[in-house]
Amino acid sequence: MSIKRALSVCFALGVATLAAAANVQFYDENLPGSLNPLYAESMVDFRAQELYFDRLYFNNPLNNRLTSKISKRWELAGSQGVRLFLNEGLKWHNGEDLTAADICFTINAIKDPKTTSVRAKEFRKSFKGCTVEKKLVALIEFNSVYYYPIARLNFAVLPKSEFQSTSILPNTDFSSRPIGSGPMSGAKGRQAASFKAHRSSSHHSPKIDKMSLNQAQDPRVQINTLRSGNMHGIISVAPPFRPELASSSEVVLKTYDLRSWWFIALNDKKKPLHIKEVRQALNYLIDRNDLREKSIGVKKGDKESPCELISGPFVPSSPYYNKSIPEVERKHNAKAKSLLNRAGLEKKGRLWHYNGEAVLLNIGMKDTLNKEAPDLLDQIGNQLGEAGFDRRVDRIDALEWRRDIVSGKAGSKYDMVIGKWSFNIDENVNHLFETRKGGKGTQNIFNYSNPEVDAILQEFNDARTDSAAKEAYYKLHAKLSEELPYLFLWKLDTKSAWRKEVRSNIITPYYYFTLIDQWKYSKK
Amino acid sequence: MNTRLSTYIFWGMMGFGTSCFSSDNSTSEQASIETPSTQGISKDYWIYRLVQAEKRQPFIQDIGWQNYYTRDFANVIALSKEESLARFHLEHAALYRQALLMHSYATQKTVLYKSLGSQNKETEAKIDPKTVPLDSPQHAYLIAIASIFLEDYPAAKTYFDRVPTGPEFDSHVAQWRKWLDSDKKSPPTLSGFFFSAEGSSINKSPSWNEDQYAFSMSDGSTYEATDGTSLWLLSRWHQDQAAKILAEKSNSAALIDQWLAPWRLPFETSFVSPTETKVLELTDDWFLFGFYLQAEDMAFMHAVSTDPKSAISSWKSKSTFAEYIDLCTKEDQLNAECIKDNAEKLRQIAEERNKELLKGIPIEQIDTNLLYVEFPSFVRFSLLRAAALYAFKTKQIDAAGYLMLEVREASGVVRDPVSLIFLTAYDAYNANTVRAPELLHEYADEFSALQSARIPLDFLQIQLTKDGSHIPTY
Amino acid sequence: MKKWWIRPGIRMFAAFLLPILVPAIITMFIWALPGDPASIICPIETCGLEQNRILAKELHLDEGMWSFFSHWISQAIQGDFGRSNYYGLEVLSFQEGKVDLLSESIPNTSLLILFSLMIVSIASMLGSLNMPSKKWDPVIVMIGVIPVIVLALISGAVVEIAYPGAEFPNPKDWLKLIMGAVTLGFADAAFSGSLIGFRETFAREKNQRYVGISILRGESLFSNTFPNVANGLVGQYRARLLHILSGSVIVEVVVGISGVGDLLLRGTLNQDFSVVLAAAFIFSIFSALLLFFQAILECLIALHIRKAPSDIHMYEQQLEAT
Amino acid sequence: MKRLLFAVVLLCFSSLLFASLKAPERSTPGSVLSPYSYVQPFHAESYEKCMSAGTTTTKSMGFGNASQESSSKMDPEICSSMYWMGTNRSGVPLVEYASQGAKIVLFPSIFAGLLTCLFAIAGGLLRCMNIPFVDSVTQVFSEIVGALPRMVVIVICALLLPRELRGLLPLAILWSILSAPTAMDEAGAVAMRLGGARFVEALRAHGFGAFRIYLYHIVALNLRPVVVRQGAEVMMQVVFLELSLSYLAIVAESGSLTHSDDVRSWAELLHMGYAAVVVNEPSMHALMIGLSLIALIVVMATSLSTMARAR
Repeated sequence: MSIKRALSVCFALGVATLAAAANVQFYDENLPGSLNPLYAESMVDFRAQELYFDRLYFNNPLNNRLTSKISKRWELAGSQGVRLFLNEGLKWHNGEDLTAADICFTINAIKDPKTTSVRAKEFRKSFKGCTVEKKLVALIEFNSVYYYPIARLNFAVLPKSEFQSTSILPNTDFSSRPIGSGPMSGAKGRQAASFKAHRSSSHHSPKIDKMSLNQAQDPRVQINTLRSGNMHGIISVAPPFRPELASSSEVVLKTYDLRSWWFIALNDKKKPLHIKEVRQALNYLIDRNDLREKSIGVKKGDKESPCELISGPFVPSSPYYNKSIPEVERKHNAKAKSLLNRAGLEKKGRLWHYNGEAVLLNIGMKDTLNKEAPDLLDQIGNQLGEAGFDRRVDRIDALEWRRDIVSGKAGSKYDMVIGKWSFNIDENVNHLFETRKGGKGTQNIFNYSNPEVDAILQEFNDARTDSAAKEAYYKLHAKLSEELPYLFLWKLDTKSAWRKEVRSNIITPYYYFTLIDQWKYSKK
Repeated sequence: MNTRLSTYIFWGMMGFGTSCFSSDNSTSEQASIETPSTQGISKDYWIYRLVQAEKRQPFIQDIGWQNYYTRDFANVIALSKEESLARFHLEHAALYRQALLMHSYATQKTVLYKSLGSQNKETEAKIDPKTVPLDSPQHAYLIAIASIFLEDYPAAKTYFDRVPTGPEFDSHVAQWRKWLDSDKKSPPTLSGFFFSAEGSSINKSPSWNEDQYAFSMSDGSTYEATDGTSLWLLSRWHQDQAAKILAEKSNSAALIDQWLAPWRLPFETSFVSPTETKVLELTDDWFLFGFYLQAEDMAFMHAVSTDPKSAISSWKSKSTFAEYIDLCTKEDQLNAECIKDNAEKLRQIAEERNKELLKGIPIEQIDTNLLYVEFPSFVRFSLLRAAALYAFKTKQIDAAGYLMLEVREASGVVRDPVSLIFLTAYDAYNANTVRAPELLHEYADEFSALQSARIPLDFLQIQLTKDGSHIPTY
Repeated sequence: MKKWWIRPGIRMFAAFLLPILVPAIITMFIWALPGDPASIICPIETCGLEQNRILAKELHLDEGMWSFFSHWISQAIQGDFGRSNYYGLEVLSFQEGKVDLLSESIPNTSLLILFSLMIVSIASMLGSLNMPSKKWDPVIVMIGVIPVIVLALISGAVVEIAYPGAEFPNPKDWLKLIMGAVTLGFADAAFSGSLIGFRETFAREKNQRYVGISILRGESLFSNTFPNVANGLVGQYRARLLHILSGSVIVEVVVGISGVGDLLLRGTLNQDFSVVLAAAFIFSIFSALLLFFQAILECLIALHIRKAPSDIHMYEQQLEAT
Repeated sequence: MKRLLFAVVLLCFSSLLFASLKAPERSTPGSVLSPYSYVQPFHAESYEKCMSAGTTTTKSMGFGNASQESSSKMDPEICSSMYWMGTNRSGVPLVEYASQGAKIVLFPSIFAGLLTCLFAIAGGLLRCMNIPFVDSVTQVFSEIVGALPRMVVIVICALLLPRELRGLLPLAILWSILSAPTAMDEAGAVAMRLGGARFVEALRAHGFGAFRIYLYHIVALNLRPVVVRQGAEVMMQVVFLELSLSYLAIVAESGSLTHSDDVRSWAELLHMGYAAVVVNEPSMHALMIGLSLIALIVVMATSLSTMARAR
């Protein structure tokens, strides 16, 4: 605490708002977990990293052209190689030059087996190697022929100077105070992540000086601080509050294209959930219409409703969505009852019993979902309660989700986990349902394993033609809606809200801040 | 006792807090945007005319319009009559043309994906129809059809040569060849193509044939495909219905041409000879909840689609759209941001004006949502749409895209399907499958043909992502 | 009769024991947790077995609780608390320009404590000067009974209204500190307690026989009473401080001051052990120092009293009273 | 005087007991579309509406967008509880918060209180027995335990405790242990003022039995005020502790530490009230209820201790 700060108190009272105006502040659902691109896990991470780092190539959201801030042109080098020619005068946030060496370092880091990132594993497949030909010329070689070679180069470039070796680990300083080449420099603090315009390089000229990412609070507080002009944006506005914002004159709602669907993962290791009939019965015992009306505020048959029920692991507009599988909209008590009886459960009093003891379900929900769908956890709990299942409900915070749920260690703790997955245009769901082994099924929550499903997923991987891929996932959809490792709930659109002072703010699908250079802040 | 005390303290604190610390949060007042100098333009917008309840009444009574308002487009055709029915038919015609445009672009991109991809994007793609590799010979037919609609006749011919002979194609190929070999001064006369108008009437759209081609691929999978021609025929059918209704009107030809002009397909330029652009005498059936504020704007958009270069200079003193687009154009570059601001400004003016017009009427007798919210926002979105189309016609792709993204945010009755399907066409043109599927899905129930129209787009998305490296995120 | 030095002696002893005991207990807790500590910090799924092992080695998590603890304490004494696994930062580092957690937090917390201490001291001064008159007691007591959480909530509200949003660095932080201090200073009978406590003590002492006598002797009241009550006062004072210290956890989190308390809570929430240990260690040091000073003072006073003419028995009683 | 205080204590206690008995086992979720969001207490209109719910009303305007506004039949009990304390944003009666909160705190706090009383008594008696060794041991214990910042210890334990053990009771016990030194000291001081061992001797001389001396003369007659006051205070503190911890959990967005996630604590009332103050949400009534519940506890505790003192 310096004297300067002490002094600032006196007049800051007056100028506080002016000071705030220079700084564009927005709410995201959480603080980013890791700012190291290789260890991005949540959407928050992706969005924040898009500001700190440059992806070598990215799709311009307007004309979809594969663009790069770093390479000025590329040419094919043989059938499996690409030669990149970088722009001059590129600088990292720390003032060092960005050269071909950094590009190759990043690729080597991705290839280094000691780099324990799941994301790196995915990229690893495609790269053979990288050689620095000149200071600003890099030759990248792939393992196979790609029709869109540069489309594989959508990874964030890392600075060689910041690492001792190519084996990059999580939880280093870098993951909270990254050095990137992106439009904004900054770090993750305890209450917020801060961003400062990075203008010292030729390839970025953001018009906004400062931004800060704050952790979303109670939706009411968010909405009101936004309307009062103390905050400038909310990344994801909960559906119940959208009408209010839509009618406000200072704020505009903007569509954020993100393909996300909600689910309840079932623990098929736990008795009696290991019986298929029981899972199917649960599927019939959830009244989805009621849920989405009470917790999201969407009535059945609303036009342009942000929430649509699903029967499989895809959003309804997806090419993979198998329309022949009907959605279960409401409760079907009779069906459920017969299924449960067939599975050998019997109802004593108001509770269902299996092998003589009452069934107890431990239900967990990702905490941040509660902002989007208030009380959803209790709603589902009560529906199961009425249906005759005793239950315990728990909120799952970001850390636990990252550490126990996604990594498949929740089996001992939970029997049902409510969550949501978000996708880019690539709606590949293999990691969710493949048997977890050898780098496969990295996000298989309850380590679901079913040879038939694995076979179908393999079929998808092997598919050479698009029609074959489509058929494979149609099959998958059908299979999963019968096997039910998940109870599929709905897809839910994401909408952002920004104050009108924030202008020409094009929201890039999925990555969000890609075109931040064009964003402006002006009262006019 | 204690509660009261603590609440006192509480309030004390609050007072303290607010009085000492709260710094006035001056909400950003929109500084006035420079308004155009030319004042000669008539501002006789439909939103002002229809503020009077008695003028609005016939429409409110009309069940067709009610359905249009609640956006049950499927019923609209069935329940409307006379001129409004003609308009709705024309809207359907326009919509299916956009769907077809999307279909053609998507087919082109997905069939030629592998060949386009390896090319350097900075330079224009060079494809040789003779040699370009195709997943299956049947693809040649699909791409041929697409090429026709995109007015690449030579390519179409070459592709037709590669189509294997077989029952499902022969008659279709023959019909198209016939037209290709003709002078193309008249629209193709086609039959079949999974389209039959039988059982349809002026109030009943023809039933759409969901399943079309299904040819088996080398790896045993079946490739379902749809024929763009069916969409063309459907669109034509709607156009003909409109023509039938308007038959006895003197200016029907001009009207239909003006209405469809912005939405025409590239290949129509071969046989459509545009009528000369003039301001038409029209009833409110043609404006209510529509694209244009007044007849001048309609004429201007017609001019834009026939001759974008001179359109502005000749119309900026008559049409509001032209006026504002001119205002926001500096050396032939449209400033999308400026359009956006002016559109908002225009909306505010309209809202004020409507309140002005209804002064003195007790508020509970006013449908405030309709007159103060929806009507004014039509002004905003009309301008945005017009500017977007203008930008597209003048090859300012990014500006067009930016404005279309604004248009997409429209909701309620303002959210018109035609321009949204136009957006999907725009995206397909850019081989972009992020937004389009969602939009197509949104209207698939209302316009069943869209369900099949999107098939090539689906394949395009699979192509783009098949060997992707993406992991689901939470 | 007990020896006068036993009590201070025991205090000293406790003072030295405390900073070792607290981390020790926490370490036991950590080992009691399900799943081995190493894979809580870096799960094998994401870190990979190899990394997990390396990490375990680095942090001495592999050779069991005792080796970990001994290693930790030896490092801690040199001011090295390891690195936070959640923030990815050094907990404390003395390098120039290197950002760490504690060097930001400790000043905030100490300022918070200091300010609130002022309030308490004012209260005790008033008390010892026998002000304000008894008729104000109900009000004072009423203020006293407000639990810290309620006041903290109000302070939080005041700050939020004054400067919504978060911007660093900004005047908000100072306002936060002040409001936080006010909260700690008044909540949970900090103010009222010390005021009334001091007043009572002095009042009781005044009525002692020896005071009357000495006043007759023409000595001043204060010089006579003070040495005897001093112990009691010191005891009370320390109790208050401790209370403030423990309250600071709540206040820092609710008002949003990035201090040690806040660090502690978030650290525990994220199972960020190095942070938890460090924060707890700091707290225990704090309170150990207090104990230590009290002991010293007691000794001084005792020695002083042995010179001064007074009733030993009386003094004994005073001791018990604390 | 004494009677009055007793009556007050009894009243407070019984009301808490009643509330916690009536408390629904699980929180009833509301609906974001609920027509009863933020019903103010004693709001007759919405009470009427609630009682007459189940009827449908149709309003039509403009382009025939006839909107059907129907609400399902409401249970009169819910309606009345709405009437008494109002509702939260999604139409859940606040009575539920109050009663469930009471249920959470009642038993643990009382238990902790009693435990502290025992500690105090022990402290007092030990002094009277005058065993130097025990004395110094207890002192070491009390010095160390007394020197721990309570909140720090509580927070750490609360969060490191495995999920299935989490709850208010263990924390309450811990808290009473932490506050034992003070209790013991005070009781000890009182015993000392009596004269400690000498006092016991004197009574012996009168030929009283040990039982009578310790339990009646010392504890019942002399230690009572201190013991009861300590007990009452700790009881109150435990309630506040629950409030604080739940509030911290809400602020830090973690699962609750003192109760399962499907019951609601009083802290949530305060948090709702916070929104009312900061972003003028119409939920001031929640704050008022929260504060008055706190007041209830305070009144109960204070009157309990004064009752014990009054002679």
